[in-house]
Amino acid sequence: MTHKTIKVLYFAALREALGTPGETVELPDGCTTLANVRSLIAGRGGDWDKLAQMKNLRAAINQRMADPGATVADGDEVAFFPPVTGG
Amino acid sequence: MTHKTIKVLYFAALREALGTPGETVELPDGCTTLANVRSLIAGRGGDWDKLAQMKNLRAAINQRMADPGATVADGDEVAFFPPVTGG
Amino acid sequence: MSVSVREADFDIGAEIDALLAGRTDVGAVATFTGLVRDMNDGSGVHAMTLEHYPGMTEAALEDIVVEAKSRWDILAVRVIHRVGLLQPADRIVLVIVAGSHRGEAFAACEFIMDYLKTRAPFWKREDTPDGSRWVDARDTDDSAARRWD
Amino acid sequence: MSVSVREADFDIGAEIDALLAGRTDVGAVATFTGLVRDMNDGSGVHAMTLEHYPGMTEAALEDIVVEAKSRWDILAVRVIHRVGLLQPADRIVLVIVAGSHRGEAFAACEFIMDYLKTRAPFWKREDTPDGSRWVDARDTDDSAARRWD
Repeated sequence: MTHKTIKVLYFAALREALGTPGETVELPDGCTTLANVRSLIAGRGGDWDKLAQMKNLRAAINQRMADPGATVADGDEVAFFPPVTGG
Repeated sequence: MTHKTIKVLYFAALREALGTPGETVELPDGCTTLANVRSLIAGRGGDWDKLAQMKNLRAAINQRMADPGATVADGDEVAFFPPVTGG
Repeated sequence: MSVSVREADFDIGAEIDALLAGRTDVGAVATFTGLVRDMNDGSGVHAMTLEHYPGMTEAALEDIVVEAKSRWDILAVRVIHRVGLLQPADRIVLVIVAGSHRGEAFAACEFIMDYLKTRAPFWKREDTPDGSRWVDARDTDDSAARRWD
Repeated sequence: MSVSVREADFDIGAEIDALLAGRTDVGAVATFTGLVRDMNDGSGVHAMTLEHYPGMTEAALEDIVVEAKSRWDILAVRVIHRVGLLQPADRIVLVIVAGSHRGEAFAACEFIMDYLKTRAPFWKREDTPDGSRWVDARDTDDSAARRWD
């Protein structure tokens, strides 16, 4: 079977901590939820661990807010970011 | 003793019903409250009785909302009017 | 002068700018504008005349602003109420409240409108196809004002 | 288009006029404007940069407007949120709600601001005498948004 490929975006303090606004990520078998994706990326170690450490992390799939258990599909746009502070 | 003289104003539907925007009224002894003044004027009969008949009548003394039991003093400006409908 | 009662129309943007001029401590501005609707209580409204009690209207509005400032931590208030002959879509009343934060600004603005509706001596007479009629006070306005007691 | 995310400033009076153009059924207009304050959390603020998630911001604001229209009987809504570099006293956000009556207009306007504060992907970074810092989300914003659940 072919692996799923997703786009991952980072914003605000998280973008600064990770040093990049985003990347393309290939998901191994079994990496099916937002929580799985977060662990996968944080597991690279170094600065990437900040993704695991950030409190109150928020996430979106295809530009809609999503919970950690939400399913990630091939071609999805996933975003991780701190709590929002607009208005 | 001298009698008290007050200015009395009428507004909106009450002004139309009474046919006048206001008048000067001399108060007999014992006519000391807003309720007394209302009864005094309504007691003239004819159209003046509308002052007694109007439901939810509101009143002010010297341009401040006042209750029926409020005391009226010589030289006061008293006003009677329907519930307000601004805004 | 935070309160005006007058025949002339107002410019909402210009009034906000004047209230905020030179300030950098305002984080929140809530406004309310009341307009003449072409329908009320099931009848078409061609025009409206606003009668008032000169002198008492200004005093009543100033009392309401003082009360709002005592209840909420707000920085500046402006109230304008028009009188005289108005047409549908004409502006009737403007309330602007500036504060540090939005909660206080919203609450004070709504409070001022609720109290104005039940305590400021204005009366509306509408011209409809069936003739001229005085607008009845609404029970909902009384209950809205009582929320703040 | 009821929702805009952009760098350019807005003219509150012109936006209200555009929203009401040709209408005679609007009796109540509630607005909220958020501004950059020169102080926050005890520090002076020289400037602020608003970052956002392009595409999602518009979608999130449109969802909030749809939700407001489903909850209250309102006639028209306009939301503008600025991004980029802003100075103290600059306008950040504008919400306009037009309705037949004031209760719905006030409630929907406050609802939109409360939801925007917790659901629309904007982030503020402030420049202070101690350097640049990301603004922390406020617990009071979360509790304000939960009032509507």
